[in-house]
Amino acid sequence: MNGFAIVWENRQELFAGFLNTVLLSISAAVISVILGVFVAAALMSRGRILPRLAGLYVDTMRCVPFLLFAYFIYFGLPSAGLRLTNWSSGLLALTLYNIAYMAELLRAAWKGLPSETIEAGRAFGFHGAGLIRRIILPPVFFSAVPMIGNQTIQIVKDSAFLTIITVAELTHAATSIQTTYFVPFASFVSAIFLYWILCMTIELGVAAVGHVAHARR
Amino acid sequence: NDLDAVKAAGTLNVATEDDFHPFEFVEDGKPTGYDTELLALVTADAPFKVNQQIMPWAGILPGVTTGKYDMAVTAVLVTDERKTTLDFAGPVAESTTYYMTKVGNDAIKSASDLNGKTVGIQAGSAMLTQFKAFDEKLKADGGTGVKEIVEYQSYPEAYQDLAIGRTDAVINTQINLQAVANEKSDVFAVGEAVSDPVYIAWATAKGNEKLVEFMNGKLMEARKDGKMYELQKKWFGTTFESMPEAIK
Amino acid sequence: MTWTDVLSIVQGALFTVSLSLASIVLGLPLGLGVALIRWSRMPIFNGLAMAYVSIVRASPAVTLALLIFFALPTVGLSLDPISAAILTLTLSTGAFNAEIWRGVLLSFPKDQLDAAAAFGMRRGQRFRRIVLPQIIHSALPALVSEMTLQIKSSPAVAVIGIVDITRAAMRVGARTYDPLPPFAVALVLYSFIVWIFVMAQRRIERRREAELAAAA
Amino acid sequence: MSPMHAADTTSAVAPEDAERPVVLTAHGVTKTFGTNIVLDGLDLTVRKGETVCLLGPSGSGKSTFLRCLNWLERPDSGTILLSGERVGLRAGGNTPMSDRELAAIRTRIGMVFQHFALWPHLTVLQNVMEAPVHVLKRGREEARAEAEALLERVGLAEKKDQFPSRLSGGQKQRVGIARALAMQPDLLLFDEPTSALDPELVGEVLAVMKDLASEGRTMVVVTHEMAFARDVASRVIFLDGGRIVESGEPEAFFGAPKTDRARQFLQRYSKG
Amino acid sequence: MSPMHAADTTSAVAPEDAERPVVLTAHGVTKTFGTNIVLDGLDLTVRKGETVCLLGPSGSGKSTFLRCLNWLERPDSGTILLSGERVGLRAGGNTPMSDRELAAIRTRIGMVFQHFALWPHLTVLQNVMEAPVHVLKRGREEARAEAEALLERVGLAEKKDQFPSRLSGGQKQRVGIARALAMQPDLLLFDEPTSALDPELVGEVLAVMKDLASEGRTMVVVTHEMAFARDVASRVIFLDGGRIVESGEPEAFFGAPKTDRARQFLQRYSKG
Ligand SMILES: Nc1ncnc2c1ncn2[C@@H]1O[C@H](COP(=O)(O)OP(=O)(O)OP(=O)(O)O)[C@@H](O)[C@H]1O
Ligand SMILES: Nc1ncnc2c1ncn2[C@@H]1O[C@H](COP(=O)(O)OP(=O)(O)OP(=O)(O)O)[C@@H](O)[C@H]1O
Ligand SMILES: [Mg+2]
Ligand SMILES: [Mg+2]
Ligand SMILES: O=S(=O)([O-])[O-]
Repeated sequence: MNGFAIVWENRQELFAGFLNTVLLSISAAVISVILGVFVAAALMSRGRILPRLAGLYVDTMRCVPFLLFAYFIYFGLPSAGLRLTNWSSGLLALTLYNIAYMAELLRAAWKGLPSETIEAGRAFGFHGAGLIRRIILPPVFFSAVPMIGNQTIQIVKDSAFLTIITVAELTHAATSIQTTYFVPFASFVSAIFLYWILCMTIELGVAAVGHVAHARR
Repeated sequence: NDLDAVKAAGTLNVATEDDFHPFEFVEDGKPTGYDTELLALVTADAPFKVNQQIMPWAGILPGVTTGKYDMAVTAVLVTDERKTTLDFAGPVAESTTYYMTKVGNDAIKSASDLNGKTVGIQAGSAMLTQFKAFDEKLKADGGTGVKEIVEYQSYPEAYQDLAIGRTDAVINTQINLQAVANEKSDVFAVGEAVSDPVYIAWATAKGNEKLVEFMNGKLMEARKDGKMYELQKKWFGTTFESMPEAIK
Repeated sequence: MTWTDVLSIVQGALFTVSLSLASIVLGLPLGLGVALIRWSRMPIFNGLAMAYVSIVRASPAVTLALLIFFALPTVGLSLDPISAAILTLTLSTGAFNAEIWRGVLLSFPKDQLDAAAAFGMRRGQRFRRIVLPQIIHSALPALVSEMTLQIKSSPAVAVIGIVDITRAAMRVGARTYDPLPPFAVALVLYSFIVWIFVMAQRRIERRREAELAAAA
Repeated sequence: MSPMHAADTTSAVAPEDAERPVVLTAHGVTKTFGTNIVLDGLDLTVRKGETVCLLGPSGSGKSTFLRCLNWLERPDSGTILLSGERVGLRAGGNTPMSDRELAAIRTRIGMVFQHFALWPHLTVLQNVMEAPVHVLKRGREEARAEAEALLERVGLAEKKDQFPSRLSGGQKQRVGIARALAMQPDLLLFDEPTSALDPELVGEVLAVMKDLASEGRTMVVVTHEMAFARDVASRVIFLDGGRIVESGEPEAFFGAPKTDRARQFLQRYSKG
Repeated sequence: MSPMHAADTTSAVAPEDAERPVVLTAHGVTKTFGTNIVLDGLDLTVRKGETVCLLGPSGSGKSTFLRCLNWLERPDSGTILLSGERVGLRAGGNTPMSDRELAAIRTRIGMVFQHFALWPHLTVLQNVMEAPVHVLKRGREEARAEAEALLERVGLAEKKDQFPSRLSGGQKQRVGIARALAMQPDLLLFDEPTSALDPELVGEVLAVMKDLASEGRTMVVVTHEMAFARDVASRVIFLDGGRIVESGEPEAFFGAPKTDRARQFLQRYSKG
């Protein structure tokens, strides 16, 4: 039988995997951007200890390979008494790992913000969290959106590694179909196609936000 | 002409998995295990050299179906689905699918106790297909069926999860499970069969009749002079002497 | 886990490092070339470059490796595992590099280019003498980030039979039925390799900052 | 009134003005960057309704001084009082104010920036409403009505829903002024509000500023626009090398500068 | 001489000048961005030794026109001739020049930019030597000697090994001028060379430009410096909405502008 026909027969498994990939990567992206803001704020803060601690976290994550990181979250944490399902371990690993990358790129955008914009905020009586939330973050977001999109694509690809901890995402589904029926190419080409659709959607989203941002630059 | 091509090239390209203990695995950087030693045995006086590529299971299938490798010299379980896309040489082992639990798990005393339990199996494997059939049987017998089947890319992770307690049982061939349980007798214990016996054989892409024929001959020789059974004894602790001559 | 096991993982590390280095060295100019094609908007090539970047960025490296190693022979290009692995990693990192180079090219000050054109420099000269010496510095942080990600994604090529760090560790785990210790060793090795790159970046940045401070 | 007043070298105001309440007092303000002494003990008193223009060559410390007044730059020593209250340091001791205290006192000092420093993610109207609503916690509707009135006043009512990037420099700066006025501050600070503008657009901003001066706002203006200083300032202060070299009424300063340095400076501007 | 000369509306030069060779001819230059007609059929003839000043309100097309002269902007129609040779299009037909041909003709037109556009990775001396050595292929030593002489001339000999970031705006622009002179061009183009400078630094750049004018260089200068135009221009051209509205000798233009638009424009500049 034609490989693609077999894949089509098993489309439900493939779509279920795709749905998992979408859910995992989008929630990981959203959560890591939100928490990345806090880490970026810590990186930019004036204290002695806080920025170093945050920097240590960011550089550690940048040095650790995601596959092994996910492995340790899933298999290592239980020995420390914390047991999570495969799905929540996967999400936790993706999130913890990408908070660091998001924080680093938000920091770059933050540093690139004209100091006068922030100063104007201070001069008008903004301070602390209000200053960050109302004056700093919106333009930081607008300028960081392309990089956030880029990193979200990386998250999508990292999510493929979660197959090792049994998360039934897209690569998992494709592998499962290929080894059951011996149709490697049809199943991988189908997977790439679905990945590509997801990445294109992300790129289009970035372009749309970029459009909004353009009016304000 | 497939065999002729191999002879003309002077090399038989085979692919062998690297983490399926005791059938095939890597020790000190060298491939070893039952299939590897059997391959060396049957090709000792062959009219070609053997080029053995060691790689993960996920890479072997594409390699064989595209003809990059002439044969998968690795433990492939023979199933009906696979027979439609692959040809098999004569059987090299017999396998029955079993479950394995943690030592002292009193909740699972027999195969029917798997009702309502969580089990781990390799994704896309023949064992998975067999176990799904077994699950249907459990339900047909009035049980609830298993609670969940967790699919792993490879078995080390499945054993790890069993040890941690995320799953109640792992499903695999008896040979594999026995090897694990021997190695870690304080952790794991092999339970009962959950399938009828099936054969394990080396696979080629469709259209390699002559190569299959050649291998069948060599394998039969190894059975006749008892060398194959010696290897089975060495690696599995048992022998399979009533296997057919060829896979039909 | 024995010392021989540790040694086998270290051997895997040598593979990881050499494959990564090879693809980094090849991927930098590849990405730059693709970015230049897009920058100069060469009619047909621009579309091809866009398709390459879009599709390869979306493909998990494992899948890409399988396609290159097993599908290319059907069109008559048969590669050994090492070449296929280098090609896979190069194509993949090249696509990401192309976006990075394109980003810095787009933000290159237009009036400097105008000045170069007004002084009679031809296209190649403008790029070589004016643009390149400057964008190398602005692209560095993103390029190094990409290098770290690409080193870390190199386990993907194990699927075509390359024994890198991760695969070596898995083999040990498969034999001993105790994967955590070899994985811990692997984690340390990876972190060390990537750390060298991150540190090198920080060093270059600091040196450059000092230079700029001296010149400002 | 502060006891330092007697030492104030810049209080040569006309007699009738001496009655007006003092809005701002700066005393002995010094600031060093590395080894570079940028402000060298500056004193300044500004009374309600005055427009004080700070002039001086590039690098003389004008911006730094202005930024010290609302503590955007922290002086090394010296005191700043806004209507008698300490800015930056807590009353009595030398403990620095907390972020919150500093923010509270800054709401009473409006500032207009050289490069506008509008918030790019907000529309013109939102820029003007932002601080009144989110800092002063005024009601949104009340703040909107006031913001619209102010935009009307600077001639930008019909631009209120545009983003700053769509405006010309002159329009941006008028928004910057409306934004500062919306805080109803006791004192307005301007740092070269027209020097980033195309020559043609300078006029529209200066016109608004003249208007503010004539309605009796208290303003400190750093500027290179000599004609504006001559016409509008109630007092001119000439800085050089971080010190006040000369100060006085504009007629006197421009007509017959007392110091060589000021004369030289004014000459450079007249040729060109 | 080109046959279009007869149609040139801007050739009202003094009789004795009519003898001098024509360096630049622009004829019927039009340029549209989207639906915006930015240049609407401009003609210009510049003779050797002339200093032509282009004036006009913001957005009137001055920069666009200047950039069309060396084909940095490609006009939609019209011809540009440099000493009788076509710029941008091949002689005869309408085929665009190749990169190489364009580069060759551009070496004969020097350009000075509003924001300096120095190459920041090169030192001052290297900035000046870059194009002579790598474009004109002059010998390195010869180019260095000439570059040093030029830097001496603009008063920057002792800054030659600094990077541009270390210089003030006025110094940067003088390097920009030296860089243009190093090509020994037939024609020099200036686009608002002083408008990005602090008021104090404008003088030093204008002084160098006056010098160039008086030694008989051929220059086209876009500027907002009315005093400079009045003193130095041999001819003033006033653009508005992409058309030449008025042109003539500076005394006439500044003394008694003929058109309302020019009068209005000059008025805006004279008030503060
Ligand atoms: N953050 C800083 N770090 C180091 N030096 C600084 C800093 N800010 C200003 N300076 C220096 O302080 C001096 C005064 O600067 P300031 O900006 O106050 O001058 P200014 O009178 O406003 O000049 P201009 O007219 O050019 O704006 C200058 O020598 C400047 O280089
Ligand atoms: N690349 C471009 N794309 C679209 N419109 C442009 C472009 N360059 C210039 N314009 C438009 O062309 C018109 C003329 O611009 P130009 O820069 O030539 O004016 P100018 O006379 O030099 O003004 P200024 O004094 O502000 O420099 C303006 O309306 C401008 O918005
Ligand atoms: Mg200043
Ligand atoms: Mg212009
Ligand atoms: O059957 S395949 O083409 O997918 O190998």
